[in-house]
Amino acid sequence: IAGQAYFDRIIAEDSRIEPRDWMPAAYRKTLVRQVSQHAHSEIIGMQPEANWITRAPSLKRKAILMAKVQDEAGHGLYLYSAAESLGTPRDVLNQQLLDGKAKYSSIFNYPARTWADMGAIGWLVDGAAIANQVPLCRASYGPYGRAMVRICKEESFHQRQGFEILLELSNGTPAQKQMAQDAVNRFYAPALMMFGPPDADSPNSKQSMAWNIKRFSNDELRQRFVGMIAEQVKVLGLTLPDPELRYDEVNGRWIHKELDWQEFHEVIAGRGPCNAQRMTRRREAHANGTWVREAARAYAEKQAAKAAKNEIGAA
Amino acid sequence: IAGQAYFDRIIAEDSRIEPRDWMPAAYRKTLVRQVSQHAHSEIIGMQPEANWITRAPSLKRKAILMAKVQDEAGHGLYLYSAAESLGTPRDVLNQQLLDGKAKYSSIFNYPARTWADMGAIGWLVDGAAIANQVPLCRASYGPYGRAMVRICKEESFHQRQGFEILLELSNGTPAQKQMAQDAVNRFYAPALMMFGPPDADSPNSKQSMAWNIKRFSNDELRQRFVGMIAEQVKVLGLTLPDPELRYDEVNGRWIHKELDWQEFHEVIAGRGPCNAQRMTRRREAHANGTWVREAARAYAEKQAAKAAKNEIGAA
Amino acid sequence: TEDVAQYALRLGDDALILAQRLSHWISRAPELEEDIALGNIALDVLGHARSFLSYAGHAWDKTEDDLAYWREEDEFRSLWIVEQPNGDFGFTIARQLVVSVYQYLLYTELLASTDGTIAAIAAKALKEVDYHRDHAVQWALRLGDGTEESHRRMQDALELVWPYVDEMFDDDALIDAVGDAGVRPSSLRAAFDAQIASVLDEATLSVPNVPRASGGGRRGEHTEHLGYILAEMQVLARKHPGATW
Amino acid sequence: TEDVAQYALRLGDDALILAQRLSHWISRAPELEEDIALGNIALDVLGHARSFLSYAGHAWDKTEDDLAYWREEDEFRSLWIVEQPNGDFGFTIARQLVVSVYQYLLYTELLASTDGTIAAIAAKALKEVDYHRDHAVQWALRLGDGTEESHRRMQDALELVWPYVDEMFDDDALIDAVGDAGVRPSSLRAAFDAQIASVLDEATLSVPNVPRASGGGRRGEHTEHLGYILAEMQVLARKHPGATW
Repeated sequence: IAGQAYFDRIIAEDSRIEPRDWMPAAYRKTLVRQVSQHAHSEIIGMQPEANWITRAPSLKRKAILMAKVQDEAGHGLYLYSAAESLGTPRDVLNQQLLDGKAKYSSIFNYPARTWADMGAIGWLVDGAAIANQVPLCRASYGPYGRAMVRICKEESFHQRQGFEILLELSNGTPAQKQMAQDAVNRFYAPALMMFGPPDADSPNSKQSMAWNIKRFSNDELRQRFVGMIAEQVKVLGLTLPDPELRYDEVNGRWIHKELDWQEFHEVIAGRGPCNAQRMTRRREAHANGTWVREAARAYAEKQAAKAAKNEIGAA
Repeated sequence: IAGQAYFDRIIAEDSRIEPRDWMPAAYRKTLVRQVSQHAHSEIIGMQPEANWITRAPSLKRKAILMAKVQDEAGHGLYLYSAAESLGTPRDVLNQQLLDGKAKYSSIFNYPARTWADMGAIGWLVDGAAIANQVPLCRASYGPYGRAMVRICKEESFHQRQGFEILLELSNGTPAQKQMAQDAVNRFYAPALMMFGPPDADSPNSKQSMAWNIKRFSNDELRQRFVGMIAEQVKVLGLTLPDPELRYDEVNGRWIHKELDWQEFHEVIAGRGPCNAQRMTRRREAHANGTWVREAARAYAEKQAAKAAKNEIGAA
Repeated sequence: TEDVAQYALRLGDDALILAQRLSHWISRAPELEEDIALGNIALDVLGHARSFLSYAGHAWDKTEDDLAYWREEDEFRSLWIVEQPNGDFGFTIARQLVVSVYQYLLYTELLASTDGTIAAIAAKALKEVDYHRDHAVQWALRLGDGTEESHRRMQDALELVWPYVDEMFDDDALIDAVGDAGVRPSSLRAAFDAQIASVLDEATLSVPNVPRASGGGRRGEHTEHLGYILAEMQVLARKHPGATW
Repeated sequence: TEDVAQYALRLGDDALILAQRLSHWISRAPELEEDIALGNIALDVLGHARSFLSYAGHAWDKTEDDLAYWREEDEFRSLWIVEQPNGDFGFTIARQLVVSVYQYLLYTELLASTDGTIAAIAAKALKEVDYHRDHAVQWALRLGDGTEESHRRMQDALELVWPYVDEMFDDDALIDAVGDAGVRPSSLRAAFDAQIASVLDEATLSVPNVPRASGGGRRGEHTEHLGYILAEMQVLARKHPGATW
């Protein structure tokens, strides 16, 4: 058997589709979009954190932050590879990003204004990413699922580091503690919005779930995340900027404040704080690197030509 | 009468040579070299001071410093005009600077390491420049002498501002006073060397004096300058880094320590602290501005063509 | 009053940060005349900053230097546009075009401010800003209608500046509070658009159509650039607390 | 001993300032692989800095952070070459080529240091520097023998780096004082020249012939760049004296 029937059986068995397997065009398209958006997010996501490398307040923190940002570049690489295995080359995907045709996670359009944001991004943003991504380790597309396994391992490390930064600040001077609280205040709602709109407004989710790409709904994931941080924030000695937050024992779910979905859509539409800045930086880096990439290509061609000539000479 | 005889008479009368007058080729060449070196010095001399504009410790000082650096650009302009009146266009002179074929005053190859250097440069470097330049106001070449009049007026203003910076620091906190003393220590000898090598080693001076370009010998000017700063340093409450410095009543001259002429020649040969940095900055600014200058030229040509066409249309 | 002081602080911070950015061109401009011109403009703008900050400081018994050197990032009230890095000469001109046309309109209206000091500062600044505007317009024409490269660069520069234009015209509660001592930014928009459209049209350039950045400078929420600007600007003053210079 | 501590301080400062410069490339490199590679190198070099500075600090009861964040410009002992701005990718590669070949030779000799800690730090660093050197060499070849533009840029970059090469090999009194705990810089010159000549030759580039900059980093006399580097690096730590992070 082959084609649709095989694909359907794999999905029904909750097994994995591999690059050479037949797959529906819509499945492929959905995956390319999702995986490349994820890759772009890793790349753009380097910027807010890179913003504090040169100013990190201790050498140890500087080293940890550098390693983290570098990991994100690595995640970008794995994910582009997974996307390439679906037939779209990396430079095409990259061009989509540069042209503003591809999205990346909106959270990276918020600025990292203080050092405490390195903590809040690690704890809340990476935390939300993990909540999103752990189920993706079982995504039906093999290369994506396997990339996620590796990424999740590193992300949870990053989340712990973010938590530690906040803990240190919270136990530090009053100014440090206030810096930490301010960062949590700014990143709480945007982190909750990382799971996407409420289920009722998320029409594409159903198909993704049927294909075993997505495993839980946006609201289910958000619930899980809120529950987790509601506990952890106590250990930090900080508060979440959400006076309505409580666990509803009757319905077995967390009640949190209404999120500002208008802001969410504004940021997605390009009108966030840093959209322009992030894209400008990415385009500049790409443009400044053009001559370097061209040189590498020309050199590789010359070397290949030499090698070929030597082979002919030897034959 | 014309030619050499006229020239000789003007020099003998201590009157002025003007651009359209006949002059010996060697006179012209000497002047172009001297005036353009002087212009280049103003341009390169902007760099050490521009280095502190963004970090000036008060807004008033920031404004004064900006105005000063801008004045230097203005001096560059007058001097290039004077040199152009001798028949060498500014872009040729500028190219000589960029190619490393033209010199500029060696003093600007020393770094401005601290804010107090803004004081020391004003007091000592501008002070030495004034001592050099006041007699040049009577230089036999008219445009040069007139440019000097204007420049000297502004320079003496700059010198007073430098003096004030040092005075404020000297009367400030111990750290400020030490910063001031350190700057004076670093700029004292280089400032004394601005007058050039001892008379015995300065063979070109004689001809310049015969042509009424130079009026006093290097050592005469240096004497005058040392005498001046030896008095002023007392008002500052600082010391000059020269334990041997004293006035020799018998010979009526100042005795100062032996200057390190080897260092002087090293710096002139390009091996000073900032020679490479100064030239790199100048070349970068020029290269980065190429497209702008080309645009201005293209626009001017288009406008001229339009004007010409309108004239023809009207005719 | 407190409100007027806060209003003066905004205008002072805009000018201070812009002066800081512009002053970096001195000794780096495309030609000597521009070292002088940009230096002049930076110096003028710094002068406006000092006037506005001194006036604002009266309300809190603070000097211009207290305000410039001893506030933290989130205490600055400058617009995002003035924080943007200089980029190439084209970007600086694009930013200057936008800011000087804006300031020209703003200061013109402020001549009628019910606050005498604000009106006086605006009157003095206006003459200078008129020159700044002319300088930017002339360069926009040269770059827009110069070479192919300059046209492309200038259009690119406009696209990069434009996300920061809308914030300049945002009204807020302070604007309501100062009333006729100040000017409602939104009221300047139509004249701004008209002037800019006319210049860009003559320069064979087009008004960009790109999304705005959210903004927030008036609330003390800044782009990631301001921290670097202040670190550099304040480093020396802060090493010597209590010193005079 | 004090001398060995001063010696370790030099090596630590070289590494710290270089790491600071290199880290700026992260998220700005010509391709993703280079974000990673330059990030890796910066991280390695920062690690070396921490080892050397921690060791130096023992002598004065200071931590690596005391030394990194609480010294003034004239207390730093780094070479001028590591302070130079990144420039374009070609300049960064040229600087990396010079510094990593130098450090490779230096750390190789330091394996035989009579100071056990210095020898141990060198041993660990050497493996990493070997990779840094290889990275720089590979890029020098690609850029030198790539396109016309890259050849020109790489040769230009070498000319810009070269004034700062000689200082690396200057001996001084401290070198005499540390004796066999350290390495006489001048003794590394011949091997350095040979390695560089061979790489540049293969890369179709030539060794520049330009005057040296005087230097003075080992005496605490720095170029005008270091002040800016430190202002940025230290700004946050200094706003919170006594805080831990």
